[in-house]
Amino acid sequence: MDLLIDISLLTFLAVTAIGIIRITNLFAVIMLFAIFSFLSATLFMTMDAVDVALTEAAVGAGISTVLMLATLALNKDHNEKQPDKNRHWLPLAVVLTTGAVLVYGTLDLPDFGDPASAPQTHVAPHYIEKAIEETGVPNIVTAVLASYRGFDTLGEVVVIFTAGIAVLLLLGGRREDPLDDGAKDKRVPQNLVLRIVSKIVIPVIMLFALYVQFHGDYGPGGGFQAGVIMSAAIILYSLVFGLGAAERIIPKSVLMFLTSLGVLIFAGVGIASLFLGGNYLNYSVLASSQVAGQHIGILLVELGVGITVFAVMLTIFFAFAGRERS
Amino acid sequence: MVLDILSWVCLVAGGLVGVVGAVGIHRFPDFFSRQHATGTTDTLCALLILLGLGLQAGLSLAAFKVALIFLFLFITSPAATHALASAAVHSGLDPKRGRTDSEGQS
Amino acid sequence: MMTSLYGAILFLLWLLLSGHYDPLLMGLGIASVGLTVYLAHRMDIFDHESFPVQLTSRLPAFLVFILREIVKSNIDVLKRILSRDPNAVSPRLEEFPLPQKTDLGRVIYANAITLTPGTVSVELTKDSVIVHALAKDIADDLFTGEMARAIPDKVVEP
Amino acid sequence: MYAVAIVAILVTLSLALARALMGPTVFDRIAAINMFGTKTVLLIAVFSFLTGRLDLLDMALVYAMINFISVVAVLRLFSHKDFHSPAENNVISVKVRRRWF
Repeated sequence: MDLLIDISLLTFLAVTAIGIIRITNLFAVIMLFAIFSFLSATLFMTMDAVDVALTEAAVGAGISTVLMLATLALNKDHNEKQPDKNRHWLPLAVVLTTGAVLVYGTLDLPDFGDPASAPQTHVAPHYIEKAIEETGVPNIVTAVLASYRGFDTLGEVVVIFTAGIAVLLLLGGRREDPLDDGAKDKRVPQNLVLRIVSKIVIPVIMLFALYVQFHGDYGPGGGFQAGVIMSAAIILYSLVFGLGAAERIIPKSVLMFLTSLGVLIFAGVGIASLFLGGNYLNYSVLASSQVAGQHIGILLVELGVGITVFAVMLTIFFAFAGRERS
Repeated sequence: MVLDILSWVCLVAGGLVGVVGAVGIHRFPDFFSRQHATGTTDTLCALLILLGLGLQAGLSLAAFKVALIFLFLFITSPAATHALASAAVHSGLDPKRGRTDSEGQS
Repeated sequence: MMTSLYGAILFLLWLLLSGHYDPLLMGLGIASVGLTVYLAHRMDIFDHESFPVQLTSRLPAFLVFILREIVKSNIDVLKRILSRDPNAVSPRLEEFPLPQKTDLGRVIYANAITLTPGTVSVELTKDSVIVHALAKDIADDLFTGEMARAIPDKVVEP
Repeated sequence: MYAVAIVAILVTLSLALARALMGPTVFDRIAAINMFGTKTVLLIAVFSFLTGRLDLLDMALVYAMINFISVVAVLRLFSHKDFHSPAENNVISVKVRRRWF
């Protein structure tokens, strides 16, 4: 059964990729990208990488789609372009060579799930055998991400933080005050159905995001996914009620504060563990027992990740969607 | 046992409805009529399959989550379909008219 | 009053999602519900439309009605998909009166139209709904107003 | 029996994907892709019961949410061309037959 699902999904994936190349309508292409993400996420799921699958679904199909659409909105030219009839042999040669090199590179990779391969024999057995005992967290992915490799994750959060800052520097510049259209926002939007359905659905999505945030210890999820889903809820609100309305809910200053707050919480937990006599980001010293300390540490660190991811995703969306068309 | 049989029936019927609906999006003549096949057979297909799963889950949190998924689809799917049809009409896409529609358009 | 009821329902949702009932997660649940309600208030999406308490009494009867309609019309559309008769499908766009006075009532009506295959609500105006119907007899069925009568304003107003 | 449901959903997915690739209008594609999304939700739900990993149901929920949001996003952009303000009410130009009680 798994084999059948894998083969079908991979076929769909390939067909979708060909479709993305062939179709000239950019809206349709973006939607196909979303399908591509859904398919990859489902493939991750069949390979038991549920946390990755959740991230791919939320980021790839959700935020990326919205951001690509926002980019499309910035461009005046929505017309479909006929594909260039000239054959470009040089790019084709480059692509084929690179592809061949990459495929050649994969020959040296260990087989999927090979128990003798390097990653499986180094620290992984320790994580798998000891994670629950040492951290008290049933979801090993969360234990590895937030505790064992906490420093790496801190780096990732800083990367996201930097991305947010960079987008703000490049796109966040001056523009018309969104509060100007405040009066306009009060009018009933054209699509009554979407408005009322969104009203019902948005709080549920927000609560679900918080559920994902705090249950990363037990099931798929955690700060990254929660932050993205939460920002998706706000994005849905801004899609239906207007950008100005959404920016009034969460003003820019608050977003900037949250962006830094998340990183500060993460780094702060590390510093707290230093002061309590442990290594940086060794949560065991945070409470009387090791497991309790780990639990608190992971919870706080995940919260930091969630806050930063949420704030940066929204910052990027506001920066893209708020631009005047040039 | 009865529940098992009922749930299998639901799953198979749901799958069948889904496939026929998907055939519909190829047999119907234009976008608007295809909407009837996509957006809407979706609901019965989802209803039957999720009902089948719910019967398997019994009274548990999993059953609740299945119900929540259904509720979510039940609320959002018609909204998406409606919005799509509305956007299509506003962009000037004219629906194909049937032969028996000749008795006067005002 | 309504806020606390809304919060209670969201908390119930949390409990059913969570499945972990230790004090820590319950506490986090209460905090999450608090944050959600706060944000919903800020968004101004928290009112009788997003949280229709007033629906409760007539809702079950309506749900039974709509489920029956969904099954019935689904079978009808499935038959039309498989039918070889060229007249099985003769789409049309028609405008029907919209008897509901409240926005929520209109949306429920529009969604009910969309949910039952064969008809898709395309546009809501002040007092009418434009419907795309798959065939003439389906449109005639809608014209009898059975569906519209099933969703009177009484469903949505206390 | 889960297998039967999964095969049926896979067939449905392939038909929907075909429609998404064939078009002809962009709305056909979006509708087909929306259908693809909802059917993926069902696929994951059935898969989670097949493998007994019920935590996958959370994923199905996320899919349902994201699917809705991306469809709203694409429609929103399609009808207004930018994200700035709520929609203007423009008049539809197609012919509609009016019927009154």
